[in-house]
Amino acid sequence: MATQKDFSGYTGTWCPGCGDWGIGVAIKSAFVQMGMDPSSVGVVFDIGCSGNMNDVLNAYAIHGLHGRSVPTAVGMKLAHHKMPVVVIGGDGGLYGEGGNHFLHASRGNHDITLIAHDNSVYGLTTGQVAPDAQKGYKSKSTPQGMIEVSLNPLALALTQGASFVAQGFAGDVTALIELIKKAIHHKGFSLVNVLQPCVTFNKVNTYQYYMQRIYTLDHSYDRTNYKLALEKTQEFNEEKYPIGILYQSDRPAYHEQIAHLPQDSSLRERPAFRDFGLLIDDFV
Amino acid sequence: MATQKDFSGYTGTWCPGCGDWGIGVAIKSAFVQMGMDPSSVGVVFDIGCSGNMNDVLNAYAIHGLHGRSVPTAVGMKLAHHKMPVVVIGGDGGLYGEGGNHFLHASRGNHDITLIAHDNSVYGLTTGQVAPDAQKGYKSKSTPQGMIEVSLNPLALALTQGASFVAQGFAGDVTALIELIKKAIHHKGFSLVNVLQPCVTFNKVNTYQYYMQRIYTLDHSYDRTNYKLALEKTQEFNEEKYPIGILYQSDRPAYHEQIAHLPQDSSLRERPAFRDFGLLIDDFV
Amino acid sequence: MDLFLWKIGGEAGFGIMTTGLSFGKVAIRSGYHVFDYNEYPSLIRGGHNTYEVMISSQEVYAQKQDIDLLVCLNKDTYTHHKHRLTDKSIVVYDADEFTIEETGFVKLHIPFASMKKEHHVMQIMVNTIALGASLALLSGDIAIFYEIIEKEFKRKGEEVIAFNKKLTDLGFNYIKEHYSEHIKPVLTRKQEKSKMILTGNDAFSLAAVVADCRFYAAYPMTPSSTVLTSLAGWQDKSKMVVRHAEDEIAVMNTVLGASFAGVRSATGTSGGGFALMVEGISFAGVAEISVVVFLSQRPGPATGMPTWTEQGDLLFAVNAGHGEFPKIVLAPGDIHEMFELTLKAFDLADIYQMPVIVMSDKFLSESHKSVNKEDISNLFANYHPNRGKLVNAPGEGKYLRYKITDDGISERLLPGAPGAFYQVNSYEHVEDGHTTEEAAPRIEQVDKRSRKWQTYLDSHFKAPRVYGDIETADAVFVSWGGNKGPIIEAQKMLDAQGKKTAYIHFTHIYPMNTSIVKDILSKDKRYILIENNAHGQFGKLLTMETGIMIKESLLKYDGRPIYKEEIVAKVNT
Amino acid sequence: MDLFLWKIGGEAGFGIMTTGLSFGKVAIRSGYHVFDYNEYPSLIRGGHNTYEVMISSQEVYAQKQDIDLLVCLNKDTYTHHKHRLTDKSIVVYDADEFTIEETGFVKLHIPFASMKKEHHVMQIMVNTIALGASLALLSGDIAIFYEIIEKEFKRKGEEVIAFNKKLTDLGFNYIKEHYSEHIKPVLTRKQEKSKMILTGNDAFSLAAVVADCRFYAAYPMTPSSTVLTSLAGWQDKSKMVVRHAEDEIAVMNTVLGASFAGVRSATGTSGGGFALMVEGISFAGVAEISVVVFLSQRPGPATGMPTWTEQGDLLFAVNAGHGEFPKIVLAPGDIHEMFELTLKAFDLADIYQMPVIVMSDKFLSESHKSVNKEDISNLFANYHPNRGKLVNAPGEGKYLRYKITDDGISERLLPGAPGAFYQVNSYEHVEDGHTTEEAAPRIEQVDKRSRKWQTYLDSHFKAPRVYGDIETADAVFVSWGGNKGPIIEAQKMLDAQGKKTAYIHFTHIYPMNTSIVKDILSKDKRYILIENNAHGQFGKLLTMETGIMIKESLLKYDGRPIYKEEIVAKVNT
Ligand SMILES: Cc1ncc(C[n+]2csc(CCOP(=O)(O)OP(=O)(O)O)c2C)c(N)n1
Ligand SMILES: Cc1ncc(C[n+]2csc(CCOP(=O)(O)OP(=O)(O)O)c2C)c(N)n1
Ligand code: SF4
Ligand code: SF4
Ligand SMILES: [Mg+2]
Ligand SMILES: [Mg+2]
Repeated sequence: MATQKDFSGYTGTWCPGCGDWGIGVAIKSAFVQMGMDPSSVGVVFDIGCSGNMNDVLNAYAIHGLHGRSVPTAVGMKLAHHKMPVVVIGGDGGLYGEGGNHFLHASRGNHDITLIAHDNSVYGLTTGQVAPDAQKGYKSKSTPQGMIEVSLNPLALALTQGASFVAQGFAGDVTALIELIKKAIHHKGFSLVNVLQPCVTFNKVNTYQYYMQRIYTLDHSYDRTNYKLALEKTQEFNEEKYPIGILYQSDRPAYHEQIAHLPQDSSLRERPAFRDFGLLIDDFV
Repeated sequence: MATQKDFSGYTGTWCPGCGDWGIGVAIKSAFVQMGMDPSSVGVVFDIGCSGNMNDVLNAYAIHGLHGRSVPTAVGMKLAHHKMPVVVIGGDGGLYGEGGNHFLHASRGNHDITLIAHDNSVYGLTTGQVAPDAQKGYKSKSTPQGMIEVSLNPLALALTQGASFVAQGFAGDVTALIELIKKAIHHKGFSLVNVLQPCVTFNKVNTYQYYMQRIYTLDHSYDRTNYKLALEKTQEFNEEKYPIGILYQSDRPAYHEQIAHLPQDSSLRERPAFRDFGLLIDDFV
Repeated sequence: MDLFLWKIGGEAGFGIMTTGLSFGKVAIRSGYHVFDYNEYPSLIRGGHNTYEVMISSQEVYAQKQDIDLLVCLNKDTYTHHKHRLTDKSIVVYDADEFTIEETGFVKLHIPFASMKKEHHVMQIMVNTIALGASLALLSGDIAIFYEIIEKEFKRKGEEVIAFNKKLTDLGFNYIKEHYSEHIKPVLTRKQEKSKMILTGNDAFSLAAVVADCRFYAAYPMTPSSTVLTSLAGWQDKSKMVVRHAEDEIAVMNTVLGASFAGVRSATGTSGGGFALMVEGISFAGVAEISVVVFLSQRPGPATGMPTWTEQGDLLFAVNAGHGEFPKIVLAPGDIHEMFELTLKAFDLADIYQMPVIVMSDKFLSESHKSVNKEDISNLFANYHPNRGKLVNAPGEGKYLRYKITDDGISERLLPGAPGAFYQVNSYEHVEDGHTTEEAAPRIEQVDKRSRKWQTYLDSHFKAPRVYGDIETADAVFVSWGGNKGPIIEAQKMLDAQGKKTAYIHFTHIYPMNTSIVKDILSKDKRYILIENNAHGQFGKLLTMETGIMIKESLLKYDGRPIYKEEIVAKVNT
Repeated sequence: MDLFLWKIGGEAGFGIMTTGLSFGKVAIRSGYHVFDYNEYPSLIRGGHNTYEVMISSQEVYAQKQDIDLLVCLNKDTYTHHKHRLTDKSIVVYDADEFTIEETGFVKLHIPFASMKKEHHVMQIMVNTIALGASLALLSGDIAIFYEIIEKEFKRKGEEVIAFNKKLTDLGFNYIKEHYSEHIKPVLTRKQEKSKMILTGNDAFSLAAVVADCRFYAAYPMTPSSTVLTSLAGWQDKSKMVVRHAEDEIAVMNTVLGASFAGVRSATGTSGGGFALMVEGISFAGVAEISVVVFLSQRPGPATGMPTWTEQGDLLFAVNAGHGEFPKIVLAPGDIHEMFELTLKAFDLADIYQMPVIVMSDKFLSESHKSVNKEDISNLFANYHPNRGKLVNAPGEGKYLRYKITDDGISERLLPGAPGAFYQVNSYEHVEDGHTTEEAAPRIEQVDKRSRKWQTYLDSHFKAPRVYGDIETADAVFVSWGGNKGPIIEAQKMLDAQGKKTAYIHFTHIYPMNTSIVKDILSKDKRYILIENNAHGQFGKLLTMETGIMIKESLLKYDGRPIYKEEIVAKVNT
């Protein structure tokens, strides 16, 4: 069986104390615990500090365009759905530049797992505001404070059809490992929004800040209850952050609904179509 | 005072019976009833059958790019906020191609009014599916039925911060006029999702279909109640379509929150800044 | 040479397109070659719609100016086209609806309106009456059209079939009864090899299936949309996965993801959608991901004239994407070339691991032409994908996705292969795919990618084909894309006038072997650049690559295709 | 000529940039000219960061190869740069941290680590010690640096100021005490005209404010991001509205909406973001909306090498957008030109109602240069926006937004003007802005738009400036953009070697007056094309426009700027 070491590429280049370190460990641990190895998993990295995990994590991977990791992952999945596909990206890329893809992939319930690094800033471009920051957040690009209200990724995914919506915290790796495992295991679009302190550029949403405001959804919470989940997604208006799976349903994944896709092999593996006469007939 | 005729350009080129005729009349009537004239209103037309209202409706107008009417309108508003700005577009352009803008403009609460022609298809490109069609909808581009679930525009706008969320029906022009007037009158981002039968390409969501499933939100409905509104947005899963204002709040519009924007004139009208010494000082 | 032009026109939204295509099908089934061209507005209703079909016993590549039989379903059809009538022309119209003052051609009244009323049919069915009349006038075999009706309405049942046949008869018999003296032997049934009739888009779509393209994503945009809808419609047979995505950016990146995972993938669009894909093309360039992009042009800029034709995106396509990376641009000139070059495009994308753009335009994308069915079947049967250096398992040593090689091409390992892993990277990278910012590997990788171009020029670039003999030619045409048809037809006309011409037809647009091209353009000849755009973009490209400037040109940019007569006139000035 | 190069290096994320800039400020305040260049990785932490500052009593445009004083805050700084040391070089380092084996230059140990420990300071403050030491070695006036500290830390209070001064003293005094024999009179205070020190991005930002640009929208992208953050930071003073939007597509269309509504508007980005804007550029082209786009290049393709430099987007920019429409591309070569051309860009956008692209690259965008403050103040004071044919009220008759005119430019009415209305249209349109698909108005409007180019060439195009005398030159450089600096400096070196050169410096990149350009490139001379890219894109553009191919070239594409010594070496081969 593969070990953490098998998944480990170069050493990360994140700032000391950055939440990305914890997320990196959680992802690798989840992979190992699920019995995967670098040859058996597909990963699409967005562009950002988060995406720089590309040098750290071994896999069949694409380090693609900023904001476009979701559609890239969708393509990867459809072509070869046997391989689990994980997206690793930031809130700027996934919710800002790539917001439209996030929204529509939720609708499609594509069987991919998003590990969204929610640090409220654009880390890699040195600290401009990200769309899920709090209203009034002051950054280089919003020195007078962000005018928009926060983008609510949990509500967005939920109301648009995602079948697995969860939230984790970079400061609690153990819980995060479990969440990631469940998300990957889930068949369908799974979002793990990870609250991730950016120690360099975000002086508001610190470890301290989250520690005081997160709470874990316990066993009494019914994650199949859509309405309840919808309410949960609204709590961040009061700066409360539920940790765990807010919602899960078992509606079929996109690829499972393509009638002509061989479910037991894959688009790539099926035999070639050569019965061209069937089509030529339309043109005589 | 201006009349309907002042607003009327060429004759529309819509199919006989198309819902766009009714919407066109409603928009013009609303403009007239609000005392506007073609010189006092800004309109951004998206590209689609809906956007082809450009030839029909006189105004200071932009017939822009497919899917980009919302950011275009945002720019128009910020530059000269004295003028009401209305976006006229289809569900393909506003929710598909332009989904990201829709989402983020909701967050910003930009003071623009969207009149979204919800016909579940791409009319102008002859009938491919639009993202708000019902799951399983068969179209030229989805002959086996759309796999995604419907995009829920009302929920999307609501959860992401829009301060005015409404739904109208192209078959009830009188009610639609009132809605549009209120939407334009509202300061902030206002969405009027108009259920619009496309008689040529959509054989499912017909006048008949809607007539049987719409109902009007009456006076007892509390449109300031966010939770209630959120519930209303979910009804379309049961093919129920509330007509009226689902939600309205008075949070300030984007331009009202720009401290250095003169509220009584506009960005365009304020005097030029010439005190360059203030800035040069940073560089010595 | 026998060339007959039939043209029908009416209000948009009333099935003119279907009628035109049915007419073409009758013609090929009767043993003739056809080429057609249609015009319609960017409106669902309210505009004007026309369809013209060239019929010939030889292969025919373009329409002509003179209309031989004009079927007017409304007055506009007559007004818009009367300048194209000659003393041999026949005009069919309903004199109860409008009058034609002019004389000098044959006017045949058919009471469409009263027939419509009498038989309680919708406007769209009048087309069928008109088609029946056309067939009668041209000695067509009504049985052939019956077959087409039967095929088309099979699902709708016997009654519908019978009714359509009846309408056909109505028109057919009206001519036989009233105008038998005007009947011409244009469609007299002949025994010929079976033909197919298809558009450029049809040919691209079919070839994509044959090339074993398994994933196609697109966002509708005229004039590329029918590729999406055809491929979507064939899914249950072809098993291709076809996805109409949320926007063109999603489309492009989804296609790249699928291609990375190992399936041949493609997309199609027009200029505006292509503009949204150029970032992805740059990504494909640096990450070395195979992808075929079908770019069907329409007049720009921006929304432009959506349903008309132009070749205005050439330099944009050639220079598409930020940064420097190799790509290949191909441009078929007719249906047969569309088949060949599409198949080749998929191979090239795999062999060179780069984006390959197949350019078309509305004229080529939506005009039908007949081709020999057996030729196409053979082409298909003999085609087997060449996937280049794609491997199933890693070799010895560490697998290096971007290994430096002499030909610039590295082995590409199918993701999922056990015992290995790698990343493709949009950042500059070292051989194993990891990001680098060092000078030396940067230079190495830029050079490696550039070498792929050289390899392509040595191995797969095809010099322009010359029609006619440059040495003896009075005028030498230089062009590309769908202009091929009108030029070939103009050459025939000029030949008949005793003027020798040659045509240098470019299909492998970019990159080009400059010495070959220089050579062919440096004779002491009257070269004439012909393009369906205002800037003479291909001419500019030729200058950029060779330094040669072609002085004479025929540029057309009103949204209409070039007519062969315009070329003849140009030569004769 | 006196040219001194000071260079500091250390781990990324530890304030090297701020330190370098402070050093430069001391130099200008001491009466010297400076030019600087910095390198940093596309990482927040973990990489290597360097900053080099040229000091001269004459105006200086580029760095040089030989390092005169190298301040090593870590070992990498030494290792990466030792090949650039000469026998006159001084290396400052902490011998307690690492040893330097090599000899042949002056090695000065300063115990940074123990000072850090003793004074309980963070790594970032060591820079201040090193700066103090540098000033001492170069006879700098410590009081000048005190002033800078006071200004910088005003908000943080007296204590912080005092502490920083103390750290400065620490380094300063250590040199005075231990190495007084190595002190050189490089920064001896002189009385000179006041100077400013700024980057290309600073110059663009300032000029945008001066040009009365009132709306700027952007999405962050290195190396253009500091334009966004500077303009955002100045908002409370300048009253500009600055918006960080959700993506570059929103950015572009928002800017166009604002421009339509009547305010001067601009955006800035790098290649990847620009790729997302090209559809909008096409829209601006057909709808005739004024817009200034600042494009600061970095090595591509795709994500490429985000923090390095290249000129790889030229042909992409020139051909950006589908369809055919006029645009103007300008490329400043230094800070002064950035001011001038940015001001001009806003005027041109308004006058010609089209997109104007101002090209930069990381080297120009992020390198500081000193300029004479009075010159700049005068430039600003004398500038008044020329908004072209913008009018407040409609004239007689129906207002026609796209009225056909001789110069191609139509009156542009401010939206909201009473008694009128109009639409701008992304479709082809007739004069009043309504959509058309007819041939005649299409041709008219295409021609009208093209005429704007001709008007520009006649009225505002500026021929390339020639530095030196082509007639007497042994070598003639042809280049554009930020290469100007190294070339000018190389000319000085070559001049000293007795080699006469000339430099043809292009700023008005596209479109170009071909006869002027042809003329200047057709002498019987040794022309050398110099570009910071692999494909020689500007050379290709010149060929495309004139047919002339420049045979010799110096192309660099490793992400680093061109050094003057490389140019000298090229000439001498
Ligand atoms: C099209 C495009 N626009 C902008 C950029 C520049 N860019 C790189 S990373 C980044 C933001 C990163 O923020 P986020 O996605 O939140 O990731 P984080 O660094 O915070 O993990 C941006 C704007 C780019 N690479 N491509
Ligand atoms: C970038 C781009 N992609 C595609 C198109 C083609 N296009 C024009 S209208 C349209 C869809 C129209 O659908 P919708 O927005 O729902 O408007 P409707 O016609 O239904 O009113 C499309 C895809 C385009 N013009 N630009
Ligand atoms: S900048 Fe922030 S997000 Fe990026 S590595 Fe540093 S701490 Fe982490
Ligand atoms: S196609 Fe549909 S939406 Fe378009 S005009 Fe016709 S009925 Fe209306
Ligand atoms: Mg982030
Ligand atoms: Mg629609």
